[in-house]
Amino acid sequence: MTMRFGDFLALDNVELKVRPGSFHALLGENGAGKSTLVKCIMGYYHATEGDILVGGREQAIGNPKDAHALGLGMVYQHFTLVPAMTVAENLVLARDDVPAVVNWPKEMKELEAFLARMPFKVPLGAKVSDISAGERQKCEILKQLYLKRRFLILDEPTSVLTPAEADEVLGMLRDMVVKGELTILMITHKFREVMAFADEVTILRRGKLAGHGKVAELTPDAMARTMIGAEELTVQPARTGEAGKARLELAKLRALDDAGATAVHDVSLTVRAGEIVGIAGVSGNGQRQLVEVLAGQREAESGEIRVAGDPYHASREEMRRHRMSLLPEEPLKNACVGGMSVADNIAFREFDRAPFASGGWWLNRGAFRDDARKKIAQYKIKTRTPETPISALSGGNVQRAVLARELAGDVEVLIAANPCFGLDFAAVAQIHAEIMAARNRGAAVLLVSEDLDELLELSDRLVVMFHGEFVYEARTSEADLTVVGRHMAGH
Amino acid sequence: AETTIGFIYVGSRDDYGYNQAHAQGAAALKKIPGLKVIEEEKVPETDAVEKTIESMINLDGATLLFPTSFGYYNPHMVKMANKYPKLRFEHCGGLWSDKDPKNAGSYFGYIDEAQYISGIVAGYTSKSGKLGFVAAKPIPQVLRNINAFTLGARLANPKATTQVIFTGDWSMPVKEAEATNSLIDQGVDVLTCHVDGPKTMVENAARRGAMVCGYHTNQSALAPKAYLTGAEWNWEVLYPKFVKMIAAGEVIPNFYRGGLKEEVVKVSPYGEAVSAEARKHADDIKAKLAAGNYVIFQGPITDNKGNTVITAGTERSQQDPELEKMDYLVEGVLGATS
Amino acid sequence: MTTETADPVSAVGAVAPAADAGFLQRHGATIEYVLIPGAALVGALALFGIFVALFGKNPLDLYFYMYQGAFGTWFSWQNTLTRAAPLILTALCTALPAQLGMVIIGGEGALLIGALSATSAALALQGMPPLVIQIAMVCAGVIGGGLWIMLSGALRQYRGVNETISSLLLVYIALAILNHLVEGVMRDPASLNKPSTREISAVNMIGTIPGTDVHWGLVFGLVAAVAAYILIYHTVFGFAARVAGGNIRAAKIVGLGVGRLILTICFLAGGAAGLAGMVEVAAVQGRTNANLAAGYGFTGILVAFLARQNPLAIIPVAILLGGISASGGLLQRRLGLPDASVLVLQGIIFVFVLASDALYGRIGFLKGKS
Amino acid sequence: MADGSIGLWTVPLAVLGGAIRVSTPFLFVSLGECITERSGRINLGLEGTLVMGAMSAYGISYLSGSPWLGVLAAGITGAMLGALHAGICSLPRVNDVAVGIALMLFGTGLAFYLGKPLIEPTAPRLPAIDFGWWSDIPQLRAALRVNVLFLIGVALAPILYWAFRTTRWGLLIRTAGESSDAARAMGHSVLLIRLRATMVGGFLAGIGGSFLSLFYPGSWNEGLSSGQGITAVALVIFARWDPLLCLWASLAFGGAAALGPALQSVGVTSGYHLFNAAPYILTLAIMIITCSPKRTLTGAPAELSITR
Ligand SMILES: Nc1ncnc2c1ncn2[C@@H]1O[C@H](COP(=O)(O)OP(=O)(O)OP(=O)(O)O)[C@@H](O)[C@H]1O
Ligand SMILES: Nc1ncnc2c1ncn2[C@@H]1O[C@H](COP(=O)(O)OP(=O)(O)OP(=O)(O)O)[C@@H](O)[C@H]1O
Ligand SMILES: [Mg+2]
Ligand SMILES: [Mg+2]
Repeated sequence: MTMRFGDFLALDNVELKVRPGSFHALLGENGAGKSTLVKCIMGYYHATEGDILVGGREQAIGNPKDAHALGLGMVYQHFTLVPAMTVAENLVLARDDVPAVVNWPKEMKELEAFLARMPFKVPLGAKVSDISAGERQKCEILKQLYLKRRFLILDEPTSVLTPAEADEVLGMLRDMVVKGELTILMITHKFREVMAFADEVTILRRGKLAGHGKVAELTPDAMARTMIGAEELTVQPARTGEAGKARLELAKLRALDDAGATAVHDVSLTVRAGEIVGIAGVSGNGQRQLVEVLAGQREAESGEIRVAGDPYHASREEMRRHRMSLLPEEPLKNACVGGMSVADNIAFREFDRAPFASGGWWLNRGAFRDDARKKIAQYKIKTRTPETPISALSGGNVQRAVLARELAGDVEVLIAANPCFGLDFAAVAQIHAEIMAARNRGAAVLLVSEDLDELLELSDRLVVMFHGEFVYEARTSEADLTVVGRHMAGH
Repeated sequence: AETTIGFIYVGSRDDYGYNQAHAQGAAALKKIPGLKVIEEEKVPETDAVEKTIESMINLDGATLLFPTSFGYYNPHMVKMANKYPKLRFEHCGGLWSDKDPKNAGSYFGYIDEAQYISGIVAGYTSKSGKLGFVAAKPIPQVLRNINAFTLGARLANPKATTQVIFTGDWSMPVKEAEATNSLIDQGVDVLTCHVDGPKTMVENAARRGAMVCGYHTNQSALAPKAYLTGAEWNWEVLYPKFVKMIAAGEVIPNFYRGGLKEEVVKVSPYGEAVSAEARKHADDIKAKLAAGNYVIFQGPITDNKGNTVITAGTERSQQDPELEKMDYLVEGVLGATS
Repeated sequence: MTTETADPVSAVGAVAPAADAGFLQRHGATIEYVLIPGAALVGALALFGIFVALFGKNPLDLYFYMYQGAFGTWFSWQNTLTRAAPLILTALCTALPAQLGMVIIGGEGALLIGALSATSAALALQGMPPLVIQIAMVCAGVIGGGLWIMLSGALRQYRGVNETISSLLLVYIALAILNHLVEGVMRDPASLNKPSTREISAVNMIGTIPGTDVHWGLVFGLVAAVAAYILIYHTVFGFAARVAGGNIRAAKIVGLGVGRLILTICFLAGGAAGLAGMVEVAAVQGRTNANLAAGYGFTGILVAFLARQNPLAIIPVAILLGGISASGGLLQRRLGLPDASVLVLQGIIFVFVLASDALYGRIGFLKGKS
Repeated sequence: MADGSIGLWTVPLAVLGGAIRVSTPFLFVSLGECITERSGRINLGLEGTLVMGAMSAYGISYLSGSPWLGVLAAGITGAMLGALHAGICSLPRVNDVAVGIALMLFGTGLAFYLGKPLIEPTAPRLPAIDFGWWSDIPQLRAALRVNVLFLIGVALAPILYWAFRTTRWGLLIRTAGESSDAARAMGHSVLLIRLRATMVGGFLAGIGGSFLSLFYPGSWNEGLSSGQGITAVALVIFARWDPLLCLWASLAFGGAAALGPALQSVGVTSGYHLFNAAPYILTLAIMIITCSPKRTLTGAPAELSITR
């Protein structure tokens, strides 16, 4: 199969074979072409060249409906649930035979019966926008099972799940595969999952088939090498130095969510210089609102934030004075202007000062370009030119561009939220290294993440957030995983 | 060579109202050989009208211009008349004064005479003695019509009152319809109006069983049963007259006014609901007006706040410039000027 | 730590496009900006020609008269430019907030309030030297119009009220206020059949550009449009505005004062429309009355959208529209087309030009060989 | 009251009557626009559609003698304008707000152009149903003379409310409006859904126009709409995309529009311009009170360009 986007070759003569009744993993670095490949299978894209064989027979798949008819189903990398609709509405709507008038009492009864057979539950009546990311992911998978798909494609299904949740979901799917009810093709960046659940693996690199084989015969190291080729991984520096003075203090901070309900309940916390404090929690427990308050995207209802002892209201002047950096989740949505160039986006923090601005008001275009060239090289941002709109970059490279902007100077306070969401391990290694380096240089780091492994690896201190409150706190070295997990689940 | 005459309308020339009346006048000119009539509609009362005038002059060679909307006069038309002193400008409704250029003139019709006749007919026909008037804005031309209508009605029925509602602008069909309904809800049973297109008022009033007097043009076809009479313009007569005067080398007075006598305005034929008594009285007054020996605004007249506006013994005949500045509503009108 | 050694992939990615790709490719974007709207215009005129042919008129006459009425003579040019002048200013009232992602359609209201303020200033200062009064009128017009649209901005920022609706509602409210004042306390008793304020008196009028019949409003418009362009694309303020307009969350995360940006931009936008109102008073009407509500504010919205909210592109688009309305009169007179035909033509042109947006980046020969 | 006058009662009665008489075009346009916007597109051109509907309804009613044919013609004209809007907007990178403004011009211009010969003639009007037979107050009876279109509009609001929840059609429209990615992943064509939604929206707006020319004020002229279409589009945002709220908003707006004339008729004359602006002031005031910067506009379709 070959796929071109304009003059860019996204897939170059790739071959993929999934045996019936197997659990197949598809690996590759960011932008390797994994999503493109499966989207071609589903008829979402039309391959430039190549054929799809289903059950040995060649099939023309013109659109996702054709694929559905063949029993193919896909859980996309980005959610395809409708946020403003209820879970039940989403499930029914996904069917190919939605009745012209939906008989809700009857449908609800059937859905409940279906759910009773499933190993995990989702609240049928709740709006999708009100449930956690983990529940949404479960919902996506349930949707495919509800539609009775026999061949399931999962694009990074576990990136929003806690390890325990991931094990639960994948374990259940694995059981169905073993029973012969299902065939699965899963895209993931996590070797742990590949080793634990997959039978076979195919690896892509820059649009080409880099290798395939049986998981039992491979090691993570071998797979990683196939994925990235000769590229060097960034080495994470060792943890050095001790925590210093209190840098970032939250006192009885309260914030509302978009619907007007309290999302953050009077939380208090201190982060010291040279310390990483990790905030763990299942998504939807107020972490996002907390980060938004710190980022100035949301107003606090009450309470106080102090940075280095001064009250802080997220003004540009304060951010500058305290050398604050923010790495929000979903950087394209939260920290970039998609239509503006990479160079412009990299200059957001400094554009109103020399050398970007002459006399404090006239923009100096040359300075934008020079600075961007430098940072693009330093942070290995893959972009055609500095003038390319940042929305044309892949997610990982957008993340890198934000990193280049936020970590360019000395950092005293760093707030990061799910900074590695959806990134491949090379990118993850780079970001982890940058965060650790910032800490070692004496920055106070607040790391909010749904990935417990990441928190355990990076943070000095761990706080668990549940229903808008901090319910548990411990030094990471002394934290008991089962206790942490219990608090995350609210017990 | 043929003379080119330019007509400029503020609204659409087939609005079945004010502008259409002028367009009919222009159409009468088109029939006269040797004349070329050019028209432009929906010209706003801004410098757009200056440009339209200049364009007619420069690109079409117009030598006589009829800007027909009041708001064209000052500063726009005055400016153009100063700029093109050799051409003739005839403006409808303006108040030419000695300070204005000599090649400009303003003409208008005393349509209040026709409204007065409408008022007499309305006064006889109304059972409740309550008349209604849907008006656009409280400006002298409109107030004069309201007052004349009311004075006429009070000749027939001294207790008659006229309730007036201002809609705020010249063409607001929904407001006009609402005003009509509100008036009828108040017990009004004969209505007239002064807005650009009377069709809305006429039809809605007739639907609710009220009687109507028309305005601008003859609307009897819209409501044959309910249409009593109406005040109409008669530009078809005036415009050819002007052109003939110019052709004959006569001078058109800069300040030209005329009423029933000069045939600038006319009264619609009476509808079937008009009683013989009403016809007789109305015809009688009409004849006097046409003969030029009747004065509508004859003291003593008090306004509806009780102030005397025309003292006893004072006769304000039609040409009296005081009437062009009217800012009161006479006794018997329910409503206020602001 | 990141390694400084140049990565082969990123090095290739960062390098400028290979070699010289030829004139067409280098200037492709610029050519497109002229070619595509131009083609759309031609297409629209062709369709309109068919439309009038259906009603028995000769399309060739149509094109000739349109050209003659809009650009055929020096007089026609002046006619066109006079009509374009207020449109440039009112278009800025939509184009500036658009940089912040706001859709403001209330320029007409700001124009009215600007006119009212400018008139009030002139009347209050009667007797002062004309220059003082004129400057005061400019300031009052800008401030009045500016505050009016700023109200929409503030409602959006502090109350979350959609600015499109509020600015539209404010047009009707401004008109009611104007009528109320002009027929009430501010009425000149001598204004009789056209209720108006007192005149600002002839000496205080700003007159026309020497050698032409076009009033100074055109120069105000040109200066304002160029200034707006520079402000948006070459200053720190404009950059901040574009960031906030592109993604408000990104603007907040880098600490930009979004509220201040919104209020300032709305003020400038309303100020431009208010200036248009001031010009209407000081160069055309000499007083305030309901004639000022001639729809310039609404036409300005079209100009802004056609110009794709680019302050510089507003200038040619406004001239084009001025030309269409200037030639509309000739079409009525020579071809007997009703005034509505100009509306039809404008509608067709807009539809074509907007639909042609889809062509950007897709014209074969401009993309070179690849 | 022997003289048949009802004094101050005129005001509430006029507001009631106004709510019934004046609200219908607002109701149809806002319900139509509600459907269009729920599918993720905004059609500001409904002002043009309304005027075009009014003109074509009047013309067809006049020519055929049947007002109902006129209503149908208005709907079809509206649907065609809707299809035009949707067709242009389905091209990449085309801005729907701008196309709407262009079609507002185009529709209005075409209606004025074609409607010239229709200003003078009288076309057969839509009949009214007398709901006031039980009363002997003529004013009340007049206020309760209700047109069928109004009743259809009133019924349509809850039907739409129900349809958005329980029909495939409604659910698909909402999906397209909330997440075009999701709709596409389900194998639906978002463009097609929006095309249909915009056509239905145009159809309803056209019918709203037919009410203007065939019932109230009941004749064709160029000032007929004077901004009602665009105001109705604004009402949809005001009503938070909820058909039931659209109904209440339209009724309130219609009632408020009757306030100015009614107050004058009972002698409240000063500041009539301000009273005439009551609907706009009222709408703005309600928005200021009910909006909050802290909450996003609840109910706003996520794909809608204007509220994003
Ligand atoms: N719509 C598109 N237009 C142009 N190029 C595209 C498009 N979609 C994908 N590509 C190109 O194809 C490459 C492969 O993208 P794809 O999304 O398949 O990567 P991936 O392997 O799924 O990465 P990830 O691990 O981040 O999910 C991208 O790097 C990009 O350059
Ligand atoms: N509108 C577009 N124009 C050109 N290229 C695009 C466009 N949209 C996406 N792409 C390409 O698609 C890729 C983005 O795909 P996507 O966001 O799925 O990233 P990805 O492959 O998943 O990578 P990552 O793992 O880094 O997120 C980019 O590399 C970019 O080149
Ligand atoms: Mg992917
Ligand atoms: Mg990705």
